[in-house]
Amino acid sequence: MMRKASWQRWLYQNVGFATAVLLLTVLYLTYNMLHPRGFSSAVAIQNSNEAAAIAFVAMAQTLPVLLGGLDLSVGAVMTLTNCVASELLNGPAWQILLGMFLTLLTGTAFGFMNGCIVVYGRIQPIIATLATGAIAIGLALLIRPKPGGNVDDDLSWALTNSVYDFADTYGLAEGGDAWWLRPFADIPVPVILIVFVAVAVWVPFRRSVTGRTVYAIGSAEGAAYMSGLPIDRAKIAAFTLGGFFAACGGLYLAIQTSSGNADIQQAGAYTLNSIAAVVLGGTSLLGGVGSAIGSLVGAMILRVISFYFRILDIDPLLQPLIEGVVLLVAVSFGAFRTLRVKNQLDLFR
Amino acid sequence: GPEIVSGPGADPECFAPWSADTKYFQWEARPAPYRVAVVNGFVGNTWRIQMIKTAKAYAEDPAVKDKISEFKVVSTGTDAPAQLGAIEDFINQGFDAIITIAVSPDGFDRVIRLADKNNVVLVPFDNVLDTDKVMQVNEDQLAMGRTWAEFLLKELEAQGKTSGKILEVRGLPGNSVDRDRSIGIHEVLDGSGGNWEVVQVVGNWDDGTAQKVTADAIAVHGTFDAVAAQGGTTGVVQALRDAGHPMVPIAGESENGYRKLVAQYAEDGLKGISIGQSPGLVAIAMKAAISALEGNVMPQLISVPLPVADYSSLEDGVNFWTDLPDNFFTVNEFPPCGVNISGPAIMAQSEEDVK
Amino acid sequence: MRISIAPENRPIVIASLFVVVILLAGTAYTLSTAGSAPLLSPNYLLQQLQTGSFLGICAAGMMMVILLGQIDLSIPWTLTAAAMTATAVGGDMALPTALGVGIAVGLLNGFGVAYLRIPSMIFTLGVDTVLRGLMVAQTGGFAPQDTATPLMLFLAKDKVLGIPVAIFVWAGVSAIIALMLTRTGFGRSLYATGSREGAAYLSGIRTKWVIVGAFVISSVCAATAGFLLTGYSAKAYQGMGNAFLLPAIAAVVLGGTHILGGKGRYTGTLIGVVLIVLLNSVLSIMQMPEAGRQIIYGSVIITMLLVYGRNQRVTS
Amino acid sequence: MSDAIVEYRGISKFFAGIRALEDVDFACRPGSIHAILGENGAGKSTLIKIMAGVLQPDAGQMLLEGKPVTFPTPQAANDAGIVCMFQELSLVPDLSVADNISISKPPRRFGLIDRRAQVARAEELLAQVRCEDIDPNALVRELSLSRRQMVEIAKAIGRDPKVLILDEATSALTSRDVQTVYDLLAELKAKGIASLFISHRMHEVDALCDTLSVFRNGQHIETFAKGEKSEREIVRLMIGRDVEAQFPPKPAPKPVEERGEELLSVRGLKWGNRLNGIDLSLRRGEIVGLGGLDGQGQKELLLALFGVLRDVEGEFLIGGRKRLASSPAAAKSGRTRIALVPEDRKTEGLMLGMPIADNLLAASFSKISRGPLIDPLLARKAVDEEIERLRIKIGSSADPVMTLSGGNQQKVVIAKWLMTDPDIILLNDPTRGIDVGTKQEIYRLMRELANEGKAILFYSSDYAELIGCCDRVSVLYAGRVVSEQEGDAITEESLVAASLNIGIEAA
Ligand SMILES: Nc1ncnc2c1ncn2[C@@H]1O[C@H](COP(=O)(O)OP(=O)(O)OP(=O)(O)O)[C@@H](O)[C@H]1O
Ligand SMILES: Nc1ncnc2c1ncn2[C@@H]1O[C@H](COP(=O)(O)OP(=O)(O)OP(=O)(O)O)[C@@H](O)[C@H]1O
Ligand SMILES: [Mg+2]
Ligand SMILES: [Mg+2]
Repeated sequence: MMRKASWQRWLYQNVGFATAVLLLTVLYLTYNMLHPRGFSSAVAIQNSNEAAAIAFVAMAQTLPVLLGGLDLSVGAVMTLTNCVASELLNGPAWQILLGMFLTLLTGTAFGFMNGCIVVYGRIQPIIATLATGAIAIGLALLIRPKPGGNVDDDLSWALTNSVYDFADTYGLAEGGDAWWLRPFADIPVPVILIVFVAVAVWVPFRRSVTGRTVYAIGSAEGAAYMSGLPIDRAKIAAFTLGGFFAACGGLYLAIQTSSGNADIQQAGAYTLNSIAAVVLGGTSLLGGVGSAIGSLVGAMILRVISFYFRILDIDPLLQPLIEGVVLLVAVSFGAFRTLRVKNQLDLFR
Repeated sequence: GPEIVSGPGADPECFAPWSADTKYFQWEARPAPYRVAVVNGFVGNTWRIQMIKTAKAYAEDPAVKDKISEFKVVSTGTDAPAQLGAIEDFINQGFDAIITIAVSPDGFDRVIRLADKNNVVLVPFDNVLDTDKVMQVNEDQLAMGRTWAEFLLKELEAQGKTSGKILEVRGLPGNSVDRDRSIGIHEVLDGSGGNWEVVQVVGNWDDGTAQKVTADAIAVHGTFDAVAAQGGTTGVVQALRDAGHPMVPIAGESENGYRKLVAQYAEDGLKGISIGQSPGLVAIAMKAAISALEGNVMPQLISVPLPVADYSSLEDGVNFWTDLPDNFFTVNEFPPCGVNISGPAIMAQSEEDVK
Repeated sequence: MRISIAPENRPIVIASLFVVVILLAGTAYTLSTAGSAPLLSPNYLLQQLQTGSFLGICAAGMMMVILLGQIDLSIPWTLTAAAMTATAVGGDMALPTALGVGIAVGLLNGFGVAYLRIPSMIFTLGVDTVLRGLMVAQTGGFAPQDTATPLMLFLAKDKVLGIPVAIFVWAGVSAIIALMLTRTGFGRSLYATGSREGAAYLSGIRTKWVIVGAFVISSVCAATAGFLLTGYSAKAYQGMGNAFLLPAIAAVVLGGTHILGGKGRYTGTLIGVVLIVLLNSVLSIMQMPEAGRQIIYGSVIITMLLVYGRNQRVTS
Repeated sequence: MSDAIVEYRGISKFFAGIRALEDVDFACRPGSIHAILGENGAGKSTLIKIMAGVLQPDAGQMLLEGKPVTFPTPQAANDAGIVCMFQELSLVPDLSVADNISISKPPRRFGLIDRRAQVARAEELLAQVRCEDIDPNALVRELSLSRRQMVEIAKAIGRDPKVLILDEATSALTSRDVQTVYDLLAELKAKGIASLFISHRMHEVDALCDTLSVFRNGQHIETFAKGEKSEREIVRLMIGRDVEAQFPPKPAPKPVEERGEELLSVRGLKWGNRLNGIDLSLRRGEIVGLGGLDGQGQKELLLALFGVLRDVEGEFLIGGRKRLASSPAAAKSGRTRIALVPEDRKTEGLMLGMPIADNLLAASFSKISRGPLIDPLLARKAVDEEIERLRIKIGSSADPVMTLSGGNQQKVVIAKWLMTDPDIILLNDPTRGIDVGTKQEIYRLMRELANEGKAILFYSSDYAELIGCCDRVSVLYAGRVVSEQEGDAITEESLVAASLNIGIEAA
C-alpha cells in the first residue's frame, strides 16, 4: 500500500470534519461581510453568546454518539442545571464559585447516573435517556416551577462580553487597560470558555485510554471487549462527561440569562439540535468516528444559518421552511459519497 | 436609555397606563423613518402566524408606512439564547426599535442594558417581562381571569346556583399568563361567598390537549356547572358535546371556532363569554415603539383593553365569522389606536391583497 | 409451579400486569377521594381506547420503522400536514389527500434513509422541520379551511354498537399490521432487514424497498391518525401532532420491540399504547403537577425495561 | 503435569442446558505449539474463551503456572499474559493500525497516549511480522482481511504473551504470511512461550504443532505428540468414525459436445481496478473452481455475477440475457437463478439473532406463499425438508441461529439457497472454519448438485479442495484469469505456480 502524506491521510480520515470547517468558514465570513457591523467585536460577542449553550450541548451529545448511542437527555440536563444554577449563582464570590461547582456536579452526576443505567441496567442509551430526560425535566420543574432566579449581575455581564469588559467589571488588569491585555481585549469571553473546556477537558480525554476505548466501543464493541479494554468504565465515563458538558451549557445559559427556566420545549429543541450539530460536525451516528470539536463546528453552522434571516430580507413565514430545507440539504451532503459506492455491500456497515 | 418622567403620556386613549402608579418613559426624539424589527419566538401555531401577518400588514398601513424605513420579522423558536441573540443582533445592526414576545419572563437583563446603551426602544408584548425597565404592552391577564369568573357567577346566579362544581382548564404550566389568569379566576370565586369546587386540568392552551383532559374530567367527575377555559376552548366545547354533557356557562378565549359554537348553542345553555389575547397586540406594540421614538412620553406598562364578547353580543361577520377557519383569533382591531386590520382581512386573503 | 414465558413474550405479560396495576392504583385514588370507581366503567375505558386510538395508530407505524432499527421523527408534522391538507381540500377528496400526503412523506423519508443512507434520526428530523415550514407558509399564505369533513367526524366520533368507530379503525389497522408482520414476505423481510441488512440484501431481499415501505407505512399511519384526530377535534390545527412522537416511541419500546431492530411483536405495541394512555389519564385524574408527571413517566419506563430483563452483553 | 503453564482441572461449561465442556482436564506446556482439534461445536472455542477471560466456567479450576486463577474479564487474562487472537474480532476498524496494536497498554507521556511512540512501536512490531508495507497510521478499516490478521498478530506479539492462543486466526492469510506466522511461532517456542493453535486445516497443524489435543462433544478425548498418530486416526478421534475418501469421485471429463448447456458466459469482465478482463464460462453439471492467492479478485467476481457490484463492464450471456443482474434479488429470481454463499457467514450470510427457520426461508418467501400470504404449513414443511436434507443439527427451528456451531451455521446458509432451487451456485470459501466431517458432507453435496444439473462456481483458499472437487479451475491473478486447468492437469504444483503467476502458460 502506498503511504499517503500525513495531511492527505488526515483529510481522508476526517472528510466530514474538514467539510464542516470549510462550510462554517464560508458561511461565517459571508455573514460578516453582509452585516453592517461585520468583523467587529460586538458581532463576535453576540454570535458567541448565542452559540455557547448549543455548542456545549452538542459536545455533550458527541460522547454517547461516539459510543454508537444517543443521549436524548442532554437538553433536559442542560435545563436541570440551568435551574440549579439560577438558584445558586449569587452572593459573595466564594458562594458563586461553589454554586458553579455544584451546578457542574449536578450535571456530571446525572450523566454518571445515565451511564450506570446504560451499563448495569443494559438498556439501550436512546431509551434510557428518553426516560431519564423526563426525570431531569421533572426535577427542573420542582426546583423552578416558574422561570426566574437572580444570578449575580456582574457575573452575567462579565462572562457574556469581551475580555476587556471582564477585566473592567472585576477591576482586573488595571480595569482592562493593561498593555498586556490589549491583544486579547476584544476576544469574547464565551469563546475563551468554550475553547478552554474543549482543550482542557476534551483533548486530554480523547488522548486517554478511556477516551480511546469510547471510540473503540463505537467502532466495534466486541473487538474492544476482546482486546481487554475497560468497556464499562469507558461507557460510564462517556455519559458522565456528556453530563458535564451539558452542565456547562446549563451553567452558561443561567449566566447569560441571569435566570433559570424549566422549559420543556426548549429542552427538546436543544436535544434535537445537538444531534443535528453532531452530524453536521462530521461525527457518525453509527459511532466510532468524529470528535467533540466537530460538533462544536456543527453547532456553529446551525447557528450561522439562522443568523442569515436577520440580515437578509426573507419573508418571516417562509423562514421555518427555508431553515428546514437548508438543514436537510446540509445533512444530505455526505450522501453523494454513498451514491458513488460501487460495491453495494459497503453500504451496510 | 429612556428618562423616567411623569405622566400623563401621549395618546392615553390608546396607550393606557396599567395602573395609577405606572411610571412614564421618554426617549430622546429622533427623526423618522425608523428601522423596526419584530423578534418572535415560537412560530408553529395560528396565533403567531396571525400576529406576524398583522405586523407585516401594519407596517404597510398608511398611518405608519412613512415612518418605517426597514422592517424585519424573525422567529427564533423556543430558544432563549437565539431570541436574545436576535435582539442583540438587531441592536448591533443599528435598528431603532425591537418588538418581541419573550420566550421567558426573565433573562433579558443583558439585552435591556444593551438596548439602553444604544438608545434602542425594546418593546415586549403578550408574554411580558418581570421587570419595569422596559416599555411593555399587554392585556391585563388578572383582569381577564376576574372577568371570566364574574361572568360565570352571574350566569350561574341566573340559574339560581350559588354553589357547585367548576372545571378550570389551565394553560401552559409555569407560564406567568397561566398563573395570572388562574389567580384572577380564583380571587373572584373565593370572594363570592359561594361554595365552589374547582377541578383543575392542564390543557396547555391547545385544543387537542384541552379536549382530551376535559373528556377525561367529565368521565371521572360527571357533570360540571360551569367551565373556565384559558385556551383551547373549541376543544373544551367539543368534549362537552361528545360526552353529552349539558351545555353550561363557559368562559373562554377568542378562537373563531369557539365563538361559532357559542353562537350556535347559546340557546341550549352554552352561555359563553369570549375574551381574547389578540394577535393585534403586535400592532399596538409597534405603534408604541414609534411613538416613543418620536419622543413622546410613554407609560412603562401599557394596558390594552380586554376585547370582551359574550353570547348576547356575538354577531356573525362582525366579531366572528362562520365561513372562516376555526383556528383564527377573532379579535384583531383596536379602534382607539387606529389599528384597523380585521381578522378576516389578515387571514382570508393572500398577502398581496393586504398590501 | 414455575411458569416459564418465552423471552419475547415477557414484556407483553409484564406490561399487561402493569396496566392492571395502573387501573387499580387509579381506582384506589378515586375511591378514596370521590368514593366512586369511574376508571373501571366500560364508558371510561372505551373513551380511553378512543383517544388512545390516535396514538395507537401512530405507534403501529412507528413500530415498522423501529423494527428496522430506524426511527421516524417526522410523525408530528406528517400527522399535522396530512390533516391540514385534507381539510383544506375537503369533501370526498379529503381521505385520498391525507393518505397521499402520508405516502409522499414516507417516500421522501424512505428515499433519504434507504438510498441516500442518511441516518433516519437526522433525516426524518429534517423532513419534520420542512413539513412544519410548509404548514406555516401555507397557513400564512392561504388561510386554508380547517373544518373536519363528515367522514372524519364519523370515523372519530360516532359509535357503532356503542363502541366508538375510532376503535374499529385502530383494530383494523392493527389487524392489517399484525397479519403483515407474521404472514407476508414483506413482514418477514422487515425483521430480516432490521436484524442484519447486509445479510438480508445478500439473501435477495430488496432491502431498500423494505425500508421505503416501512417509512411509507409509518407516514400513512401518522396521516390516518391525523385524519381521525381532525374528526375528533372537529378541525385541523398546527401543532396537533406534537403530543404523539415520544409516547409512540415509548409505547413501542415498552411493548418489547428492540430499539435496534429485528425483534418485537405487534401485541406488545398494542399493550404499550394502552399502558401509556392509561398512565397519562390516571396522572391527569390525580391532578398530578407536571413535575411529578415527568418524573413518574421516566421512572416507569426505566423500571419496566429493567424488569423486562437486561439485554445481552455484546461480545461477538 | 507440574511443568504446565496453563492447567484445567475438571472444567465444565453449560449454555442453557447445552453442554459445551464437561469435566475437562487439559494442560499445555511452555515452549510448545499445541494444536486443539475437534469438530464444529466440540468445545474448542469455549475452552479458550474460558482461558481468555471471555467466559466463566461453571465448575472446575484453572491453574496458571501452578497457581489457581480466575479471569473475570479479558483484561484480567491479558494482564496475566494470556493473549488470544480471534479471526478478526479484536481489531477496531475505525482506529489506526498503531492505535490497535497498542490498544490496551499504550505508551504514555504525562499520562496521555504518546502517539509518536505508539507509531514507532507499531513499526517495530510490523517489521517483526514482516509487514513493513502496512502504514501504522492507516485505519484498520482500509486494510484487507489478510493484512488485518497480520496486524492482529503484531498486536498479540506486542503484548508479551506467556500463552498465545490462535483460534482459526490463519484462515485468511496468504501463503507468504502463513510462512511468516510459522517462523514467528517457532521463535516464540524457542523463547518458551506456549501457543495454542486451533485450525480445521490438517496440513497447517501438521507443519506447525508439536502436541495435539482432540476434543469431541465437549470432552477432552486425548492428547499426544505429533507423529504418534496417523491423520486417519486423528480424524477418527475427532468425529468418532472413520472417514473414507475425503472427496467424492469426480466424473470423467466429457468431450465438449457432450457437456451440459452453457448457463453463463462472461467475456472481458472489468470492474474498477480489481477485475481486469475476466473470461469465464459455466455449464450445467460442472464444478468450476476459482483459485489464486487471496484477494486477487475472486470475491469481487462472485459479487459481480450476483449483482452486488455497480458499473461492471464486459460481455455477458446469462440465461439468455445480455446483462448482469442488477441486484441479488434480480439474480435469484431471473430466468437463470443464481445463489451466492457469501464469504462471511456471520455478517453476510445470516441474521444471527433470528430463528433458524426464518434464516432458512429468507430467500424464498414467494415459494411458501399462497397469494399474498405465507402459508405456515408450507413454510414448516420446507424448513423441515431442508434441515433433513443437509442434516443440520439443531434443537428447535425456532432457536436463534447463533446458538448453532460454525459448521451448522454454514449449512443453514447453504440450505437457504438450495431452497430457492438455483441453477448457478456461487460459493465463496464455504468450508472456512468447518470441521473435516462437515467439509466432506459439503463436498458430497456439491457433487450431487452438479449431477442434478446445476452449475457451481467455487472459490477456495485451500488447494486440496480445488484439486479434489473441481472439474475445471481458473486461477486468478491481479483480477485476471492467468491459467485454466482441467481434469488431471489440476495439481498442487500447477495451481501454486499459476497463483504466483510464474508462467507455465505454455500448456
Ligand atoms: N454463548 C453460547 N450460548 C449457547 N451455546 C453455546 C454458546 N457458546 C457455545 N455454545 C455451544 O457450545 C458448544 C461448543 O461450542 P464451541 O464454540 O466451543 O465449539 P468449537 O469447537 O469452537 O466449534 P467450531 O469448530 O465451530 O469453532 C456448541 O454446541 C455451541 O453451540
Ligand atoms: N450469544 C450466543 N448465543 C448462543 N450461542 C452462541 C452465542 N455466541 C456464540 N455461540 C456459539 O458459540 C460457538 C462459537 O462461537 P464463536 O463466535 O467462537 O464461533 P466460531 O464457530 O468459532 O466461529 P468461526 O469459526 O466462524 O470464527 C458457536 O458455535 C455458537 O453456536
Ligand atoms: Mg470455535
Ligand atoms: Mg469455528
